[in-house]
This record gives sequence, structure tokens and C-alpha cells, in this order.
Amino acid sequence: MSVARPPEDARTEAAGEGIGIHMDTTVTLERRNAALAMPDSRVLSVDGLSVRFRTPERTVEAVRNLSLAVDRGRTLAIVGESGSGKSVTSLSLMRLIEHGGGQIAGGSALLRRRNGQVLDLMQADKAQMRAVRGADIAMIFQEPMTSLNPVFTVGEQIAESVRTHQGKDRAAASAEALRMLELVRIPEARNVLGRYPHQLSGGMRQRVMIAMALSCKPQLLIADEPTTALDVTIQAQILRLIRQLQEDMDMGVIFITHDMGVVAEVADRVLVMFRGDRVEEGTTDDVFARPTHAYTRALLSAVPRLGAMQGTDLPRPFELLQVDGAKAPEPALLTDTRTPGAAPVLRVKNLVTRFDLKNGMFGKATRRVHAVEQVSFDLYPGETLAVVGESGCGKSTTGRSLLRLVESQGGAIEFGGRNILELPVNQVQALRRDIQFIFQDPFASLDPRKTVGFSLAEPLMVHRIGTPAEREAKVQWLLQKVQLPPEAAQRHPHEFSGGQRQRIAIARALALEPKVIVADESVSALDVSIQAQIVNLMMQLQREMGVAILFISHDMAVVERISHRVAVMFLGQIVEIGPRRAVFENPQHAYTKRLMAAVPVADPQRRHAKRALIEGEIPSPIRAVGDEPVVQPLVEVGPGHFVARHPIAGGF
Amino acid sequence: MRAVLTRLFRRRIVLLSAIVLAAIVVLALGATVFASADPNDTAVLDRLKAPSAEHLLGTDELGRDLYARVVHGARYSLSIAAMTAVGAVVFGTLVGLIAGFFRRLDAPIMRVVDAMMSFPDILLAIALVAILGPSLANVVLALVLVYTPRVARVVRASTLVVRELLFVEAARAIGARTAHILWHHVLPNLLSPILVQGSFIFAYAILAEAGLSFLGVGVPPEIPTWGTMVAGSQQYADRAFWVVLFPGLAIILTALSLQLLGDGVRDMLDPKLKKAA
Amino acid sequence: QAPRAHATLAMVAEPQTLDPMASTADLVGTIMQHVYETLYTFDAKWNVVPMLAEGMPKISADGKVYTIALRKDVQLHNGRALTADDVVASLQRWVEQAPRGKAVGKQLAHIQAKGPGTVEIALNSPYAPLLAQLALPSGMAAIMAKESIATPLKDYVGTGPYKFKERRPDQYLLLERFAQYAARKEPASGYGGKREALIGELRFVPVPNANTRVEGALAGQYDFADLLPTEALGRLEKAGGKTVPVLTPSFGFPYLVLNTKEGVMASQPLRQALQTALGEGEMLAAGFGDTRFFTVEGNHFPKGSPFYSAAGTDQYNQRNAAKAKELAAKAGYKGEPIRVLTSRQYDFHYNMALLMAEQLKRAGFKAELNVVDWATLVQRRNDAKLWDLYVTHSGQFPEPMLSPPQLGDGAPGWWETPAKQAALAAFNAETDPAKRGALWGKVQQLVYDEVPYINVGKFSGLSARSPALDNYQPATWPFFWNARIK
Amino acid sequence: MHRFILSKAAGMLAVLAIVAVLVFVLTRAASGDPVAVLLGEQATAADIARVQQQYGLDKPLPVQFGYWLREVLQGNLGDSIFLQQPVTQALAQRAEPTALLTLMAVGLAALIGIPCGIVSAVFRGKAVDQAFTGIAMLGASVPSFWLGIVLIQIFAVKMGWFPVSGYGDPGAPLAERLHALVLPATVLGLLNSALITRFTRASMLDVLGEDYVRTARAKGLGEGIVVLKHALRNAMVPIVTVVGLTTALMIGGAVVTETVFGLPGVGNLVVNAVLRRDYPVIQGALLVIAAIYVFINFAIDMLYAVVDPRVKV
Ligand SMILES: Nc1ncnc2c1ncn2[C@@H]1O[C@H](COP(=O)(O)OP(=O)(O)OP(=O)(O)O)[C@@H](O)[C@H]1O
Ligand SMILES: Nc1ncnc2c1ncn2[C@@H]1O[C@H](COP(=O)(O)OP(=O)(O)OP(=O)(O)O)[C@@H](O)[C@H]1O
Ligand SMILES: [Mg+2]
Ligand SMILES: [Mg+2]
Repeated sequence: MSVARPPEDARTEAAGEGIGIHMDTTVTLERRNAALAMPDSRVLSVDGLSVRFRTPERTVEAVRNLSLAVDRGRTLAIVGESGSGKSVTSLSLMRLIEHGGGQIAGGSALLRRRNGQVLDLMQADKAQMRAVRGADIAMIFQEPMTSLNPVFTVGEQIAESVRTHQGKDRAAASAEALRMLELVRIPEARNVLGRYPHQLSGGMRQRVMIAMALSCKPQLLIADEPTTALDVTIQAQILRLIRQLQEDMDMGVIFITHDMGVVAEVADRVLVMFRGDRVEEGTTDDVFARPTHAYTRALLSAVPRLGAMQGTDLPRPFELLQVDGAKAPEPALLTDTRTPGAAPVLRVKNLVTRFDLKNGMFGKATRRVHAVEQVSFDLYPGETLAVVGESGCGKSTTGRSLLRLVESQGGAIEFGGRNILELPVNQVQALRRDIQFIFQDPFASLDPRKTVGFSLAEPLMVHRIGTPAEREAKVQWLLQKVQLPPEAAQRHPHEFSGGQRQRIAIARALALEPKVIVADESVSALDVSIQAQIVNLMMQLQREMGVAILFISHDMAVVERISHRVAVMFLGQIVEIGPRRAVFENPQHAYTKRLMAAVPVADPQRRHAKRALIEGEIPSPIRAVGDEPVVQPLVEVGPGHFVARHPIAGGF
Repeated sequence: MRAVLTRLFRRRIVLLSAIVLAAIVVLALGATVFASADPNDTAVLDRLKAPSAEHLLGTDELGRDLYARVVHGARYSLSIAAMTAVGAVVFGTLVGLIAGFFRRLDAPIMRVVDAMMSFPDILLAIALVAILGPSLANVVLALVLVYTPRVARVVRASTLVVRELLFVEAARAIGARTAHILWHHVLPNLLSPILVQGSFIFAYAILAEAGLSFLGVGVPPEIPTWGTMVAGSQQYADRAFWVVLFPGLAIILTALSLQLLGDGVRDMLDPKLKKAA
Repeated sequence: QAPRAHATLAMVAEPQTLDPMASTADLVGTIMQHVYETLYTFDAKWNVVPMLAEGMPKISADGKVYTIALRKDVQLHNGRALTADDVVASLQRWVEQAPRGKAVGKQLAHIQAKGPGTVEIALNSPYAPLLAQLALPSGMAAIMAKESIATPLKDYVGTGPYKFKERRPDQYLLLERFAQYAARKEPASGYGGKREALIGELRFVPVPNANTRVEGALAGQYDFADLLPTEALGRLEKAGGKTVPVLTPSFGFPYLVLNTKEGVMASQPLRQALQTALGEGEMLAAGFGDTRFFTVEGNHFPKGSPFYSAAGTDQYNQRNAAKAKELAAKAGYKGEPIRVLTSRQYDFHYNMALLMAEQLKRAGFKAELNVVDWATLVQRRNDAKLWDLYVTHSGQFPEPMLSPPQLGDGAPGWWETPAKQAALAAFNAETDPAKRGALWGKVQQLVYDEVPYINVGKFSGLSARSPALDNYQPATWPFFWNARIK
Repeated sequence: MHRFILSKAAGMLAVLAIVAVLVFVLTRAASGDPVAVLLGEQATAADIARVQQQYGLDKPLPVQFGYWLREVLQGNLGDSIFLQQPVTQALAQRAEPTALLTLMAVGLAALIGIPCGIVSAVFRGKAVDQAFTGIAMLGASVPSFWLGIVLIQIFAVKMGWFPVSGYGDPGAPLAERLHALVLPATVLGLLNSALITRFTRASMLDVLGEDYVRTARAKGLGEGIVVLKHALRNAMVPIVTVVGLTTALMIGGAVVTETVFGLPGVGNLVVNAVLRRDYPVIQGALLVIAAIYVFINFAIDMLYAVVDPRVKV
């Protein structure tokens, strides 16, 4: 390492610890010496880290002067809204940010390696970084679906890491991979070793990611939103797993998330980021109990807490705190948006939707997915009916069936006195005017090449409503409704944040003033503060326009907030349906109970409350052709509260 | 519009290609002004003269002024190439789009496409020209027929992907008809592969025309094209390098600029890149 | 190092067929003349000399009956001796099937064997070109073993110094030395005299790309490379011992055929006007470039030939646009398009056509070039409705009746006038070579007057041989007997 | 599996049927006459008519088609008018040079195109990317006859390393035949590498942005392994497609190169047949080419499954 640095490169003492603006890109000797005296228990000590992205048009300061420390065996949670720089921070520590076009503008990150040596990651050369990555620091990424290489077996992907860092031969590495898979409690690990990622469920993939990350027993594990994409039940399993492995290996963990519930569950310390800055840091208990920064308070207020609605019947908007500390305008008084005695807008009777699985070689269906089995429900004007259940239970398919976006095999969907399933195609197109769908992924459901203005006007265009000028006016009105600036019409989807995109999607659904909106996981991908805003927005719009909403979600806390009634789906069937209060306060079906239990609670005090966790995977809705599932009739257990009587215990 | 241009020409090389291409087009449009000599005027005694003040780029084997031929040739070569590229792209896109989007039509259409693709280009060309007579339009028609299946294949493959994207379903969910979806959502998202194909076909068409003309199934001889110049004069290249060099340079320069410009356009149209780059 | 036992000969294409009677294409004759022989052939001075015939025929006083004695020692490739029956069967086939033979067939009364070694050919009327027709390697009156005769021909059993060995289309055609070949005793001269296969194997390889033939010659890959672009001469000369250019003077002549039957060119005055407009010298220059490769002369036969004549040559190479315009106006030309059929099969056809079109334009004609591929051209020219003029060429043959076909009957152009009949009847009936020369002058004059076709001039052929190929004699149809590999 | 093969075979038959009809209609609709070409300059219309009769070319087209179809269904592709051999034999003789040339050329094209495409993608927008774009376009706009002659002049005439033309002497051993294919394969390889370069580049660019590439880096793998193992394997599907397509098109489409180098390939056969209107050869060869083409497409489909486990055949 170079000792004699040119003076202009030297960082001035005045820059101090974590404050002050550091313009230079290197670390002084003094600082390094100070850092070398890092306490033994400390794994990572980041100081004054700044990262920026330079584009021809502008420079983005993604992270400014960030300092943090992680101790052995401890977990530091980094929270903050989307785009606050959490991922950039973690990628910078791995020095992967350069591959994404980022630039480390300053700061140091001292890492204590396994051999005790202390290395400044920001100064390390390529070879050193390669040795560090995967061995001393490992990382789990947000997207288990895309973070594994689809063309290699999971065994190979884990073993590769082992071979790279431990110099083991193929057989030994493979044995180690097997051991790791067992460690992360993958059932039939030996079998899974030879499988490809697409043959595994999301939860299993994330466990593979963890196995891969931990295969070399790193000093530091960075988990960037490792559970965001997963179901609550799987999430709970994964969180517990990380926690346990951390204890076993005595690692330091940086846990990035925007879910305060998860934070409360896992973290020892919390660091709150806001637009690239660290705004608050402290022990988890402290931060939850006594948030000092306005943003932290706003964040906490937006966290949906299961049980917060106990004792109420009607949905209630979130009370939002503004970042500047002022209280949000008082939500309008709670009124029931439903008209008592009104006829249902939509009646679904015994809906059946199945997908044939073509067995490639034979091209003949031998198995089929029973995505929706004998589902019946009514939807009333002004009502929000939530459909909850785990991934793959058929929620989206139910929604898509309503618009005939998929072909259903049986049942009836009555809308305006007509059975949608029997209408000719052109009438279905006309009918879609009255039932609108908000897709799960706001980014993917907006054409990236069309301006927002086009996307908003498109429904009108398609149904030949209004003149271009009128449509433009309508677009402006819609933008205003969802609180976006008028000039948003000229921009493309990628120029918006996730929350804004979701608002665009909602505005688009409202353009035709439909009678029914199917909102498919419309808020699941958003961070809490945005999520709260969107939920409030939807409730407000329902109040103003009286639409019926079919709210599809797996987030029980949000569902509790927004819905009048709740339907719980399991394996394509509705196992429990009833008024929200009844279902939440008095769940009858075993599966409903389990779902409730798995929700993380944003309260560090309750962290270690014992919860019944189910190991393993959810049973599969795929069956051989001809093997029809049994559908249990629903039994009324309270007013409007129906439950299927399943001999269900064996199912899990 | 200005913003679009700024973004397009952010890379200097793209700007340069645009300038070169524009210059060639201007040259082609104003051929009679820029090169007053008749490109078909023969002067056997002046054959294969080296470039000089009188003949800027020299003369060919019949003593025709190469400068005049290259400049006038620009008009024809560019129109042949452009019409072929546009024709093949339009038809190929249409066919590929339909095959890719409508499962039922996929197999029958693709079988015809396969059949056409396994046809050697020159057989198609000879047959067509023989049936319809040699003319610039028929050469273009033949070339379009040759390249349409290739575009169709690529477009179909991409359509199969785009068809499954969520925003297509989203469009269907608002009640959009198929034509609307194809035009507004599928097509714009196929631009990138189409552009690559288009710029390659452009370059290939210039050369393919030469091959056809050389077999006597190309454009009539009074039409000077770059391809014919290169192909027809190659045997004199040892003695007079310029007969091949200058038309050859013209081809390469055009093709290269077009490709680079195509790259630029593609980058510009790619919203993801707009953000990251 | 032992001398190679083979020679690699780069030819312009894959032969259309190996049946020497089926096609008049030069390439077929060039190759198959090694396998098959004719009764007569030409010596270096283009005199007809005997080949399979013992000597010159006995011609009856009325000039109608030819009695031809055959050589006795001639062996067929299948190991049998040649008999008169073979000759009769072969000639029979020739007059029935070969395009040239059919022309002769019209004059024929009968062909008969007169004993095992003698053949009799009887004519309806005296026909002077008979022996030349029998001698020509193109559309050859090839003598083949009787039992091998079939259509299409499958076995190539001839009497030549080489016998057929193997053919791989587009790759090679192998002829091997025929050990039992019985040569004539006379010294070799032209195609005549003693033939001797000194190279064990002849490998004819098709190299269709002219530039490739040049490069192959320069690289020393070929012992012989046929028909090279004239532009290559400079490089061949500078090749430094790897290759030797071979120039064949008066190799052939390009000519333009006019449609006398239908369309604008059916008018004789207009044909003359067109002839006036043409500058044949310029056209030759366009076609062949270097002056060493062409001769601008209106006499259809070169000086030294018995058929040399200046008759009508004042009409040649006039390039008089003004006069042509005037003549055309007189002939009632109203700007109808003149459809010129040409192809790019041969560069010089195309280049000459281009130049001619320019010349015609200058004289106020509206020339319309129809460039088609060769297969289309040879088909279209048989349809009088489709063209007014086409460009082609022919080898320079010793006997006028051998080429162009327009001198015969039924060839495209359909020149059919009483004057032609009379002039040619007189010419063909005369068997005395000295008198025939004068009679040809009349025919030539007639061609210039009636303009059924226009002889553009003479060009030389350029080929190349390796220095190793010894004693190669330049010829219109290159042959490789008597040549050896050093 | 049976069903799969059956459906592929049905597709292949459909293609062949379309080709059969199309080729027949097109060749007959085109002007030109094999007999006029065969007989040469001196033939008269009467001669031509007689020989046409001999080959059955005077019959009405549907009759000719029916006759031909009957023969084809019995596995007989007829006899060439010019080559004096059965079409099947003519094709069999071209199979080796064509196959070897195609393999070598495609191999070379891939060997050049894929690495260049990868480098271009990795260094997107840098000088080397632009240089490769330039070279690729050069490859797309250089006429093959010209490149062929240039290579001949340098490596055959000047250096004397390779023969100028031909496919080895008669009876040459395989090594000599391969040697004769080096230059033509180079020409074809260079020219076709352009498209492969561009495809590889585009495909790699897509993949390099994927999350799993980042994962691979996060594991501490070297950049080489990340790009060549993790990214490339995923980018392979479009690359395999374009390489396969190149192969298929080269079978009948390497005409110019085959002519320049005097190679007895299928392209040469077809084009000569087309130029001389050797109908039986055109028809037979096109059927075979179409069959090969369909087969290559089929092979590409199978290859997908090899490079990408998500793809099910
Ligand atoms: N490659 C890039 N080029 C330009 N800007 C980038 C790039 N990657 C990230 N940024 C910007 O850096 C900022 C921080 O992004 P980062 O990904 O760290 O957010 P995050 O906190 O992880 O958000 P999320 O919760 O959505 O994952 C954002 O403003 C983002 O737009
Ligand atoms: N087009 C399709 N073809 C085959 N199977 C399908 C298809 N669409 C959905 N499925 C299957 O149907 C089942 C139900 O899917 P669905 O998308 O409705 O689940 P979900 O409850 O919305 O799950 P998530 O919470 O993950 O969105 C799943 O097993 C899924 O794999
Ligand atoms: Mg992130
Ligand atoms: Mg879903």
C-alpha cells in the first residue's frame, strides 16, 4: 500500500467523523491508522461513504457521506423509502456499484477479514475485491427469481462459490453445497442439488441464495430486501433461518428492507436513510420507541399493524405524517361507501379456471393447474372485497378470469345481468370498460415506450370516447386525482418512482369510470409510506366514485385496513369469506389462522413471541388430468361469515 | 423534437454518421447538379483513365466518368436499398407479427416462410424478372421477397416474447382490440431487432442488386448502381483500382453510417438506456 | 523429380454435355476432340486433311458421291477395331441429331458402308462444305463405337488419343492416355497429322470465374487456363516464369443478328441505316480493350484465307450518325424502339451492346437494351416477336458455311431472300476452292447490302499455359495431344 | 416424443410441399430454355423442339408436375439434363464439399463473431466497440467475390499457401481437400461473422444487465468467468439461432464464393442449374435444401434445450 500520498489527496482532519462534506476520494493515513484500531468485535466500519452516478445530463448523488458500523453477531437494518440509496450502499460495499455505472466519490469502508487483516474496501484492487466477495462479504439480493443463473443447477452455483474461495475440488465442493442446502433446510436437498432455479419455488430459491451466500462462512452478510418478494409464511421462515445461521456463524449482518415489521423482527440496530442521507441511527428499540427524525416518524406511522383495526367494521385510511413533521390533512370522516340493500354489481358462481400443462415432448396435457376451483362470491357497489392467500393460490387468476383475460372452464360471472363467460369477444371488449384491472407490477403493466399521457388516454381512445382535446382534459383531471403534476403526461413510466407508477396505473383504471376495479397486489411492491398513500388514495376514490374494489393481496395488515369483506383463498378455493372484522378477529379456518400468525409485527418488543411456523412448501395446485380436487361446501359460522370444513391438518 | 435530436446526437459518432448519410442523400438528390457529366457517356479511348482534374475519380472500362457514375449511382443504389429495406421490413414485420401473435396462424405462415427461406435468392430473382421483365421495381420486388422471410422470422420470435408481456395484457384489460394492441404496444417494442435487420438488409441489398444485374436479371444497364460498378469492373481492378475502390467506398460508407445511426436511434428509443447511460 | 503424369487444364465452365453431337458449344468440342475423332480435320493452314479417313475422298465427277476409305489400324477404346459400320452409324446419328449434321442431312442422299473399310456418302446436289462440316470439332461428326451409340449418350467410346475416365461435374473431368492409339504417320500440323498422348492424364477442371483462372495461372496451379480476360495480359507477361500467355489471333468474331422477319428491323433500308450508324472499331475497343486483341476489318475472313474479300467493306465501321439519320428517315423510321437482346454471359457482348446503344442513340435511334441471362437469351432469340437485334459471337472457322448459322436455314433472324438462296447455292455447289473464294465475295457483298447480320470484326483469344506444358500449339479448340509436361 | 417427431415431420412435409409447388411454378414461369442452352449456338428452333420432346418438356405443365411428383414420391429425383447423371448422385457428390465448407465457415464466423460481439458488449460505447461495429459493417458491405479474389492474390498467388481454386486433385486425401477449403471458408466466415457479431453483442447486452450476473460478481468470480460462463451461456439462445440460420442459408447460398473458388458445392450446382434451367436439378436440389433447412431449424430447437434448461422441446 502506498504510504506517501500527494498532499492534495490527503483528507483534512477537519472533515471529522461522518459529518462534513468530503470532496476527495481517498483516505488518509491517520484515518486508516485509526481504523486499524477498530474494535475486535467490529466487522465493518464505513465512514463518509459517498456514491454518485454521472450521466451526460446530470449527476445523481445517490449516497452522501454515510457512516455505519456492524459488529460480529449483530444485525444492522437499513431502512428507507425506495430510492433512498439502500441498494447503492450495499453494492458499494461489494464494489459492484462500478459495474452499474456508479462512482465511489469518497469515504472508506474497513472490513475485518477472516484472517484478522483489516482492508479498506474502497481502496482495494480488483484481485483483493474478488477474494473478499463471496468469502468475507456475501450478499443476498432482493429478487430470488432473477438473481440465480437460470442455466446452471443450483448445486453448481453453490459449489462454484466454494471452489472459488476454498480451493476445494469438484467432489468436495459439491458435498459442501449439499451440506449448505441442508443447512438452509431445503427438503430433499440431494435431489434439489441437480435442479435448475426455474424448477424451484421462490422461497426455495431464496434459500439457495442464502446457502450460496453463506457457503464460505462470511464475516459479513448483506441481505438486500431478501424477503420482499416472498409470501408472509415463507418470509417468516427465511427470517428465522437467517437469524439462526447468524448465531451459528457469528456473522455481522446488514439487513436492508423497507418493511418495518421485518426490522422489528430481526435488527439490533437500525439506520434510517432518506434520499441518500443517514437521518437516524440507533438501537431498534430506541428507534421504534423514540424516533427523532421526522422521516422516521412518518415511516413508522405508515406501517400497517395487524390488529390496529380491532373493534371496527369500516375501513380506515392511514394517518400519515408528512416528512416535514406536519400532520397530513385530516382524512374525511368515515362513512360507509356501501349502499345498504343494493344488488351486487358482480356475482361469481362456481368459477373454475384451470391451465393445462403441456408435457413438452408429447405436446399433450397430462397435468393441469387447478388455479381456481368453484369460487363463488358477490361484490357490492362501493365495497372492497379483499382476496388473500399465498402466492399461487389463484388470486390473480380469479381476477383475470373476471375480465376473461384467461379462459375459464366453468361457472358464471354475472355482470349487468349478463354472463361474461358467454359473451362474444367483441362484447367482452366493450364490457371491459366497466371492469378495470390494476396489475400487480405497475412497471411491467405500462408500456415503457408510451408516455404516461398516452397510457392514460388509451382507454378512452380504445372505447372511442371524447375528442382528443377532451381526452387531454381527462388525462389532466386523472393526474390531478392521483396527485401527479400535469407535466407527468409527457414523461415515460421509467421516469417515475414505483409509487408514482402505481398511481398512474390507478388513474388509468379510473379513466373509464368503471363500476368494478380489480386491484391485483397493487401495493405489495411499494414501500410503506407510499403504500399507505396509495391505500388512502384508493379509499378516497371509492368514496368519491363509489366503485367496487376487488382487492387482491397477501398482506394481511393492509387488507385489514382497506377491506369491508375478506375472502381467504387456498389452493384455488375460497376457504373462508366474511366481513373483515369477523375474519380477522375470529378466524375459523386453520389456514386463515396460519396466515395471520406469519405476519411480522412492527414492534421490537414482540420479536421473540413464539409463533407456529410451518416448514416446507405449500402444497401444489397441479394435479394429474382427471384427478379432480374435492371442494368442500362453505358453512355459515356467523352473519355473512362462511368457512370451508376441511380435514386440513394433513394438507400442511 | 429538439430534445430527441440532442439525445440522438449525444454520441459524436452518431452525429457524424448522420452528416455523412445526409451528404450522400443530398448528393443523390442533386446528382444532375453535382455531376453534370452523363454517367452513361462512353468514350472508349478514355477507358480506365486514372483520377485527374477532368475525371475526378477516373473512368471505367468504357471510358465513362466514374465520378458521375458514383454520384448518379447514389440515387439508384440508395433507392433500391432503401425500398428493399423498407419493403422487407414492412412485409416481414407484418407477417412475423401475425404469425407471432395469432397462435393459429403461426404454423401455416411459418411453413411458407421456411419454404421461401430455403429458396436461393437468385432463383427467385430470375423467375420474377423473367416473369415481370427487368426493371428497377422488379429488382426491388425480388429482393423484398428474398429478405421478407428473414425479417419475418426475427419479428415473430420477438413478438412471441412481447406478446406475453404484462402491458399487452393490460391493454387487453382496458378493452383494446387486437389491431390497437399490435400497432400501439407490440410494434413499438420490436423496433430494436427490426432496426438491426433493416440496416443489414440495406447493406446487403446494394450488393445483391449487383449480383442480379450481373446475371442479367437486374436493373436495366442504363441505370448506374454502385453494386453493378463494383461487380462489373472487378476484373479491371488490378489495372485501375479506382473502378472498384470508389463505388466500393460509397457502399461501405453508406452502410456503416446507416448502421451507426441505427444504433443511435435504437439507443435513443430504448427508455432504459435513456435512464442509465 | 519425376515429371507429372497429368496436366491440369482450367476451362471456362462445366461442359453442357459430353455428347459431342448434342451441342455446338466450343467447350464440348474442345474436350471431346481428345476422345473422339472425325474422318477429316484441319491442318495448321485450315486445309482439310484426313484423320480417320485413309486419305482425301474420291469424289464422283458430278461432285455428288464421296467414297471414303478408312484407316485400317484404328482401335476403338473398347478394344475393337474401327469398321465402316461404326462410321455409318455415327454419321447417321450426326445428321439426325446434331444441329450441324442436320444442315448437312438436307443435302444427303445416303450414307453407306461399302465393305468393312469404306464409306460412301451420296449427296442430292454438290455441296462443297461437306468435308469442312465433317472436320469441325464443334457439333462434331464424331466417330463412335456403334454399340455405344445411345441417346442420351452414356459411354464415350471413341478412337482418340485419350479415353474417358471419370467425370465429377463442377469438379473435374479426367481423360486418360489411350495406349492402343494408332497415330497417323504424317507430321503433326494443326489438328491434323500425328497425334500422340504424351501426358498420362488430362484433367479438365471448370473454373468459371475468369479472375480465378487468371490467378490460378499466375500461381502456377494450372498447366493451361482457357479464355482469360484481355485485361490480364499485363500481369501474365510479368508473371516471371510461372505462366506464359498464349495469344490466338483471329480467334473469333462478334456479330449482331438482326430480325429480318418481324419488327422494325424487318425493313432492309433501316437495317442499312443502322449499319451506317455503327462504329465497329469503337465497339471492339469497348469489348476487348487492348488493340492487340482485336482487328478492325470488314473482310469476314482474314488475309491469307481463300475467302478473303473486300467486297462491301466500305459499309463497315462508318460511324456516320448524320447519314444514318438521313437513311433512317428515308426508311420511314419513326423512333420505334430497337430491342437489343444481350446478356452478361460474356463481358464483351455486354460492353459492345452498351457502346452500340450509345452510337445508335447518337444517330437518332431509340435503342432499348434488354439484358437477360443467357438461358433466356438463347430461348428468346428463337421467337421473332421478342427482339430486333441480338449480340453474339462465333469462332473464326475456315469454311464460311460453318458460321454464322444465319447463312444456313431457319436460324434466328430468319434471313430468307431470293438473293441469299442464289448466292449461297452457287457458293455451295462449287467444289473448286479457288473459285469458291470469288463466290464468297458475292455472299459477303450481299450480307453488307441486306444486313441480316453484322460482323463486328475479329478478336484474339488469350489463354495461358504453364512453362512446364511443352509443345502446346495455340488453337481455336485447344488440344493437348503432342504436348508434354516437362 | 412420437407426437413431437410427428408434428415436426408434418411441418417438414408441409415445407417440402410448398417448396415443390413453388419451385415448379417459378422455374417454369421464368423464361429460358434448357434445350436451347444445351444445343448451343447453331441449333435451330426445330432442333430445339425435337429435343424438348425427348425430355418431355413439351407436355402441359400439370402433366409434367404430376409425372415429377410421382417419381419424387418414389425417391427418384430424375436425371440432370446437363450433367448426365441422376440428380441424387449429383447432390451426393456435392454433399461433402458443401458440408465441410459450411462447417468450417460457420465455425470461423462463430469463432470471430462471438468473441467480437462479447468484447463489444462488455465495452459498449468504447473505441473497441465502435471499431468492431465498423469491421462488422465492412463485412456486410464487402462483396464476397472481391474479398475472395483479394485473399487468393495474397495467400494463394503471392504466398502460395493455398490452392487458388478447386477441391483438391482427383483422389486427394481429406487433408488436401480441407486445405483447399481454407480460403473459401475464410471468405464466408469473415462475411458472416458480421451478423453474428451484432447479434452476440445485442444478446450479451441484454444479459449483462441481469441480476444473476451481479450475483456472479458478488460471489467473487473473476470478470472472465462472469462474462464467459454466467452471461454467455444465457445469451446463447439468440446466438445459436443466428448461427443456425447462417448455416442453413449457407447450404445453398454460398454461390458466389463457390464460383470464385471453383468448388463443386450445392450452391454452385443450384445456380448453374438455374442459369441453364436444368429443371430436374433445380427441383431436386431445392427439395433437399429445404429438407436440410427444416432439419437445421429442428436442430436449433433441440440445441435451445441444451443451452437453456428452461426451454422444453
Ligand atoms: N445505475 C444507476 N444510474 C443512475 N442512478 C442510479 C442507478 N442506480 C441507482 N440510481 C439512483 O440512486 C438512488 C438510490 O438507489 P437505490 O437503488 O440505492 O435505492 P433503494 O434505496 O435500494 O430503493 P429500493 O427500495 O427501491 O430498492 C436512486 O435515486 C436511483 O435512481
Ligand atoms: N398461464 C398460466 N399457465 C399455467 N399455469 C398458470 C398460468 N397462470 C397461472 N398459473 C398457475 O396458476 C396458479 C395460480 O396462479 P395465480 O397467478 O392466480 O396466483 P396468485 O395467487 O396470484 O399468486 P401470487 O401471489 O404469486 O401472484 C399458480 O400455480 C400458477 O402457477
Ligand atoms: Mg434497492
Ligand atoms: Mg398474483
